[in-house]
Amino acid sequence: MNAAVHDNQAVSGSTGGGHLVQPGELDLTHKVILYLENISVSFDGFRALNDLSLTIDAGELRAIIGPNGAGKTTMMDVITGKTRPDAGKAFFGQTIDLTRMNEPQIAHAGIGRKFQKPTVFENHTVFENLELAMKMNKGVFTSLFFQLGDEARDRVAAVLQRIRLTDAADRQAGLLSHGQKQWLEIGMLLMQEPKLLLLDEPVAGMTDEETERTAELFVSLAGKHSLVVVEHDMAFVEALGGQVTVLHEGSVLAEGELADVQNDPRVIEVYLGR
Amino acid sequence: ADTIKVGILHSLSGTMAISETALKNTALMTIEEINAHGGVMGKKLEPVVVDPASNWPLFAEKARQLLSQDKVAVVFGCWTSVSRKSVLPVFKELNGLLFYPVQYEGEELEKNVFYTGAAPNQQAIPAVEYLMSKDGGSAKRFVLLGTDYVYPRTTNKILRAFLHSKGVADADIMEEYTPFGHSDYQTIIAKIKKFASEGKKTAVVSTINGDSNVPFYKELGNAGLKATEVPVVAFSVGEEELRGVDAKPLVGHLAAWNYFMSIKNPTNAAFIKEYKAWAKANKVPNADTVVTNDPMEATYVGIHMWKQAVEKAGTTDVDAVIKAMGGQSFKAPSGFTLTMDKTNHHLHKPVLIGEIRPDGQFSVVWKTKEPIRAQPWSPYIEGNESKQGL
Amino acid sequence: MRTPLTVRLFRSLPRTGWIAILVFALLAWVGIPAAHLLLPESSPLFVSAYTITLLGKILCYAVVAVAMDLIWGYAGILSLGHGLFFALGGYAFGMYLMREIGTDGSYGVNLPDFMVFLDWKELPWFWVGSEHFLWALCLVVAVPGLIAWIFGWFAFRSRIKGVYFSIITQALTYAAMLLFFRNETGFGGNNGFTDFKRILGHDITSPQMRLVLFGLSAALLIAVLVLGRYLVTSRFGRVLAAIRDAESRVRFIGYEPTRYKLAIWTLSAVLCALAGALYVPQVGIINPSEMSPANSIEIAVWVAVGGRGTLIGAVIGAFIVNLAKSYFTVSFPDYWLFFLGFLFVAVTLFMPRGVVGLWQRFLQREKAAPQTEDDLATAPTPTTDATKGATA
Amino acid sequence: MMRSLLALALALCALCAHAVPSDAVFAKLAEDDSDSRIEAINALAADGSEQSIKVLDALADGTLYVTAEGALVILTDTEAIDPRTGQSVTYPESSDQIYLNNRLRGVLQGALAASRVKSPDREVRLAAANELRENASEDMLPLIESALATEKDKAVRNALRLAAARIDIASTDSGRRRKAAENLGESADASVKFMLAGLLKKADDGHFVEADEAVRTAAQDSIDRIDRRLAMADVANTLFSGISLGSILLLAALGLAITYGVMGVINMAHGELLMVGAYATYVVQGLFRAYLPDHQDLYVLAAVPVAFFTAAVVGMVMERTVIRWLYGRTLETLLATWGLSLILIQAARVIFGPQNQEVSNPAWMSGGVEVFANVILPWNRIVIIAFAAFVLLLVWLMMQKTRLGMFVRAVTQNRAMAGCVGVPTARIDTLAFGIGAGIAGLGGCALSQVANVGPAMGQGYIVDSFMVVVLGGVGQLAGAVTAGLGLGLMTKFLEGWSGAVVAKILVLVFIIIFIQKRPQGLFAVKGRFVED
Amino acid sequence: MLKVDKLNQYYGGSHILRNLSFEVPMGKVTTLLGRNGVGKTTLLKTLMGLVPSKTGSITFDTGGRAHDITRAPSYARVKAGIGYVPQGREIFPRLTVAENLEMGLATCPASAKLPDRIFEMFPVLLKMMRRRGGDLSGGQQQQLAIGRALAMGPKLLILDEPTEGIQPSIIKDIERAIRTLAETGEMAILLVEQYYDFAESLADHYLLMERGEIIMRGRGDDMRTHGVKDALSV
Ligand SMILES: Nc1ncnc2c1ncn2[C@@H]1O[C@H](COP(=O)(O)OP(=O)(O)OP(=O)(O)O)[C@@H](O)[C@H]1O
Ligand SMILES: Nc1ncnc2c1ncn2[C@@H]1O[C@H](COP(=O)(O)OP(=O)(O)OP(=O)(O)O)[C@@H](O)[C@H]1O
Ligand SMILES: NC(N)=O
Ligand SMILES: [Mg+2]
Ligand SMILES: [Mg+2]
Repeated sequence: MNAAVHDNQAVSGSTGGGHLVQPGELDLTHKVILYLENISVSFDGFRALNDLSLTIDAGELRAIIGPNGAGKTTMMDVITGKTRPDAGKAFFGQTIDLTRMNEPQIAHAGIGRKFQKPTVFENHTVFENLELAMKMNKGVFTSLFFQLGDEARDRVAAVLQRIRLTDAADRQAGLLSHGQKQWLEIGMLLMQEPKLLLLDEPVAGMTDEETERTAELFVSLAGKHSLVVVEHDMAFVEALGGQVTVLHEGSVLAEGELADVQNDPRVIEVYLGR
Repeated sequence: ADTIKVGILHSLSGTMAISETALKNTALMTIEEINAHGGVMGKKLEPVVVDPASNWPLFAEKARQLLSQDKVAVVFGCWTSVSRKSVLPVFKELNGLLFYPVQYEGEELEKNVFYTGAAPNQQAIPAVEYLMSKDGGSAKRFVLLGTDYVYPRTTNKILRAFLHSKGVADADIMEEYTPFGHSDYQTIIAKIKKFASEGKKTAVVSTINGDSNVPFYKELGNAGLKATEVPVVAFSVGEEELRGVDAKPLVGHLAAWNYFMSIKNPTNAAFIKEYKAWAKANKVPNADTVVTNDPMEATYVGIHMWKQAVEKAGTTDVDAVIKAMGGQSFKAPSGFTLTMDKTNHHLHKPVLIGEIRPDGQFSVVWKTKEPIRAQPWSPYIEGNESKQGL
Repeated sequence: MRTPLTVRLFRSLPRTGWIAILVFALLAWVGIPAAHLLLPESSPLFVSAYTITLLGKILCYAVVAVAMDLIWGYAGILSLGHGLFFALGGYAFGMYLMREIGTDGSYGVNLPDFMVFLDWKELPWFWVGSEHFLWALCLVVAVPGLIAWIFGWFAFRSRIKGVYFSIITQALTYAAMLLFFRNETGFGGNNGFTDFKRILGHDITSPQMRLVLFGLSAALLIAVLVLGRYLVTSRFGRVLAAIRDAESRVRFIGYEPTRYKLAIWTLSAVLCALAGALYVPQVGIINPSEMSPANSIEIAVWVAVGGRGTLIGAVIGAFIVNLAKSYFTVSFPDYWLFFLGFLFVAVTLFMPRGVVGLWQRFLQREKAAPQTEDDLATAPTPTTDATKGATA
Repeated sequence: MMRSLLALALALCALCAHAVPSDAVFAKLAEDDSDSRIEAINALAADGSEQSIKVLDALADGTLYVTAEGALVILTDTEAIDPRTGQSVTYPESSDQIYLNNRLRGVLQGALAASRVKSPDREVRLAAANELRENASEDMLPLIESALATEKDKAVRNALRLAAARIDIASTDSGRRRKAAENLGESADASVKFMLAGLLKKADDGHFVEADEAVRTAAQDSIDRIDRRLAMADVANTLFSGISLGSILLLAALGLAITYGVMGVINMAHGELLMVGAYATYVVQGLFRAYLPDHQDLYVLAAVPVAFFTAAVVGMVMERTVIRWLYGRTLETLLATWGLSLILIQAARVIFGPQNQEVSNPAWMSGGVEVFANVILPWNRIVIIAFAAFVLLLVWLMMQKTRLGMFVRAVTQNRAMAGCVGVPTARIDTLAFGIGAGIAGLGGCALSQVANVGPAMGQGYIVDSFMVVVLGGVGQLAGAVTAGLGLGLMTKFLEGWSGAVVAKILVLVFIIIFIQKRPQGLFAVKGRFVED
Repeated sequence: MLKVDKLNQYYGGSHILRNLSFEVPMGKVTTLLGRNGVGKTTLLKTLMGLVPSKTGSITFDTGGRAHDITRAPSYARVKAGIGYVPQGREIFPRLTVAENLEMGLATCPASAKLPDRIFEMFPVLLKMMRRRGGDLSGGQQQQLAIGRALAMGPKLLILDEPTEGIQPSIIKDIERAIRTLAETGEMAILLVEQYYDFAESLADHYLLMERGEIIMRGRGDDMRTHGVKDALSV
């Protein structure tokens, strides 16, 4: 918590000096990839996020847990530009002010997201879903003249392998089962090669074995990428092994190793239950 | 062939079907009548009915089809000026023959067309003259109210020039247009009321066409603008249009035409009787209440004159018939013998002004003694000076 | 290793497609002219001027239908105002045609007739240059293109979607119609433009000119089909389809839907305008009723009848509906609306994906192929949200 | 006394040569010439006898005829009466009605008004006084003053005072003129204002037309008062017509607010459902005329439920046969309902013919009520505004206060799941569509009272209806209400300023711009589910 | 009690459910397990009449009267007493929470009240009665979906992965609640679940699916010994 406050000051310093905050190169000089500072969001008077402050280090794998309605998804909405905060700052690296950018710009800057309810392009094939997500220039002209090269094909194939949908590559995504869609969405995220991955309940509807594999996958991605994972599956959170943040009523209730958090009476009270 | 094909080009669907369907019926009736009397030069007429659906480009397409596919000898059709303008090039290109039965704005004279409706000087101008007369209420101020298209615009332009020539100042003329199908006349009526209260005796000249007339007259009736205070004279409201309105509140308002159903003479009685019988026999909806009106009479006259011209020419060849048309005359249901002008393809027509009666008919309050010659090129429009001989 | 664009353009159509186009081109550019000019009128194969203008007109409609399919079928944008762009193209070219009349009008002055009797003494500024063919062509493309672009830019930027978009396009064309109806606007009011005489000095009613216009319409249709096919098979087309199905999701993977929509929207408008420009000299009149909301709705109807999202379906739909209309209005002038109405109802009920869908289903039956999705409960999208309205 | 005063007043009339109607007067009346007839009318009025007034009444009612022989006769359906004697005579073989033209009608009305200004019936007196207020001639002044002396009713007195003032303003007595100028300030008539303004003008010689300063001040004062009243009337009129137009837009749109707004069916045949309602009204009117001619004025009341059920049945049949198969395929419904609309239009054309049909306002919906000077609110519009409120209440109750409403909303939002909580979706759909169609039918019934009833009438409302529903925000009843009234008022205020065509264009442009600001309509549903 | 006999189901040409036969007895929890895409949801949809069954029969027997519901429309099945919690929540997004719950009473007379049980289980719903269903968080929606199915007091409760997205403490509540519901003996429960521990602890009977077939079945207590967990993770 203290570290967060310290870093936040650094951010205010850089913006206070009239720093140009345009989408640009990600600046990781302070080894912090995401700063959220005093974010508040309310809907018709209901405070979904309440002065939320949070920082994620570059390469970190962070689990976020918290009761239903704590504001986890809303937080992701704020980071990805879907929801504008009523107050507070959200920075990507040192310089990129997320509150001033729209969704495509944020995606372009390097933040990818998997939604709580799997959302894929239902009328496209699995292959096309992955291809569309692929990291590249996403302007109109590029798309007009784009040709799928062998390299790109290989990349898609590799991801298909990883999400175990190689056989379903030519099926319409809308025809997949719930769990398969979850995988496909993770696959799309991988194709995007974002620097920061936001994963909202990625293992919901997966079998225990798949949950384990997913955890392995995320752990392997950490370091090169930064990940923020929201989950209610404690076994999974444990397998991730990273720091855990507990949200409650729109702000941070506790933070630390899973074991500590799990023993925090407040967390047990509002979240884990007896 | 042992029949002569005759094209009928009237909208049977779309906004103009309201007015044009009756013209199709009249044409069919007239053709039946002619056939019953032995046809034309011993041949029966064979009507070819098409529906251009109130769609102006479709008029052109259908005209081309009638002329080039069906090879009709003549076409009776069109109501709005724009539909006529749309088919004109086709008739010129294929040298066809069109009989146009509706009152219009003039400013046109085509070799391939015969105009059996009124030109402005056969309807609009006499009507305004009447309004200015003592019996018409000695109107001094005028509201020119119309649907926003060429016929009302041009007519009003002519009327304005005419009023100027009678010493009416621009300040005493108010010109207003509403879109086709306009259905809310509250504002306009309020404006008219205001304009009328600002001074001298006011009259309204309405060139509202089509559907809008019903809401206009309903509003007029309810807003308490009485005919004795502000009379309205209309050029596109006839018996057919009044079938859609409760005429009681409109009593005293006027219309100018060249024919009214209420005219009493044997020719007209026969005409009405024939049409009613035809409507019944052909199961026209509401056959018991059908009415006749001016464009129907014009259609009837046109077909008969064409028949006479063909018989005179001895052929249906277009050029020969055109030549034979000049000077044809026919005893029309209006009670007058109408003559086709030798040069300008327009009929000499009487002008009648009628007041609306509670039963939706008109009682004639004024009429010309004689049919008068059409001036398709109005002398009140600049640049037409050279065309007055036509 | 990049394949040249021409090759890719070529590859975007399957072989049967190219064969069909070839047959069509031969018919349009050789067969019909020959049948019109060389055969005697009595021959059963003779093609009359009437038929040529009718087909030429429908070819133009087909182009409009394809343009509509591009935005509606592939990008999910239902425009109820495409008649506007068609009409604007027509008006732009019509201005040129009016000027070509020269002093042959009723008043023998170098001003269009309607200006003379409305007392206009000189051409309004926006008519300047309209006597030049090339400038007219520029206007044909630029005016509708620009209007579409500006309108689209505002609308897409504000994230107006679905039926909201449809309705404002309808408002747009309706407003334009009223504007053009006004005589003060300077485009001939309700009558519009008619009584054309010449194009580039050549008689507009000559058989040769008629065939040239017909041939150009056919060429435009072919070009639009090939281009459309390329677009929808490209990545651009896939992104559009993704936007259609889940616009907000597309944003999160880094695409800017606004630009994509704007591009296809503007293109579609320009294609309509070109069709309009070819339509006017063939039917001989352009007036504001082309901008009436009902006309624009009908364009959507053609596409739906043929089958949405297939391009060729749009062409087929335009032909079926318009030929049916031409036939019924003559053969059953009193009842043709019944036939047309029943046709539309029947198509939706029995051919859920239009005529092309029926054909596809037929092919699939042959192969006993598996997937049919017309069963509501198994359709991939689980919920139907009223707000998605027109683009659902 | 009264009789003699009246006779005296009218005797002053220059045209009145005879005090007793002679045969010559009747002969003049029979002549086909306006001037002679006017002479005769004036003579009869001057005579003022009961019999003379009867003749004038007959003339006004159109029951006065000229026989082939040129004799006058008053004809009823069964009886022929000699106007000179009031005795029955033999019913003539043939006769021509004496038609009035507007000039004759004006004279006749003035004459009759003078004879009625002392009628015991207050309504008759008021009408006569109002008539005099506009048409009184100088010679009627004594009559008006005598009437004023005995008149108790305030409204009648006011009208008479104005009538007198209009004459007095030309009096030679400056006191009378001043009093008249003051009294005229009560008027709301612009023509009075012009009359007064005449007093303030300077003649060519630089002198005021009105020499007396006090009269001029009074005139100026009165002009100001009239102006204020006129301005107020102007605003009131515009406001009313805006609300009236809004209520009509709303009525036209409410059915669509259900079928489209709530159920999501892009119902292009909505206009035709309005048409069905309007034709139903027409048919009911016809039945009343044929079978209940004594209760004709009540036909509208009977038409309301008939219009509702007819349209509802048509709607339900549409739903069962066509729309039912298209749920979830919104766009196909566009095509199919477009087809249905063509079929319905043609059906109307075949059954009723292509012309418009006459639907008349019942007597209690005809004419208007003068709420204050120069503001006449037509009854039919007032009734329609009230009716719109009534229908709105109906729809609101149905959607918000019944389970049916909730079920309909649930079915549209998630048809499969609605079935899985036990909603008989098919039945709900039919019912809801039927109700929506029925509401459209009510709209049609109302429209028949102000607009055309014809096969294509629906086409004129479909675009506006969609605009109202969409501008308000699909599925938002309150939005539709606001949008309807807003568009109505806006149109009317703009129309007064720019004319109908430009106003309509401006309104459309406004809609386009407005949607930019509110891409989901006026009453947009906010929430996270909207985007998905 | 529900009895399914030789049920077959296809999506287009692909055979999704193959000859399934099983029973869901009253007063017992039957859990259905299987990996992603084996056809669990399809089976439940078939039971609810969302996809018409091609061959086979489904009978539903509520204390005496046996209905053959193989061809019955969804709402008739609900009326017969089946409650359904679908996968993916399927909340009515624009209805308020209160209205969503009332929808659960669609087959009951208009005067019927919501059972208090719902709010005891999911207190958050009580707080959010006026909020629109679509605005709730994922887990809240899931709770709402369960509450909605319970509202009418079904004879058979079908749950498709009901714990998805729900916080651990509430999962525990749900577990307890299901237990009690079954134990009163008035309800049969068919539970599809990926969360093995949850499934195991609740199961009186289990069914294991693989590619559209039931490959293993038995008593809940035997799941461990039968190696169900391993079978799920091949
Ligand atoms: N548009 C909205 N209107 C009203 N309330 C909202 C809206 N969006 C979110 N909320 C409320 O905000 C709170 C936070 O929701 P959020 O989805 O962020 O929770 P969460 O932590 O992701 O929960 P879960 O674990 O259930 O997914 C919830 O109580 C939700 O009901
Ligand atoms: N509408 C459809 N058309 C064709 N195939 C479908 C359709 N819906 C689902 N499928 C396929 O049917 C199979 C079974 O799907 P189902 O949803 O029943 O799986 P599931 O067992 O519930 O999986 P999960 O645990 O992931 O929810 C899957 O392979 C899926 O891809
Ligand atoms: N010529 C007419 N009435 O348009
Ligand atoms: Mg969440
Ligand atoms: Mg499933």
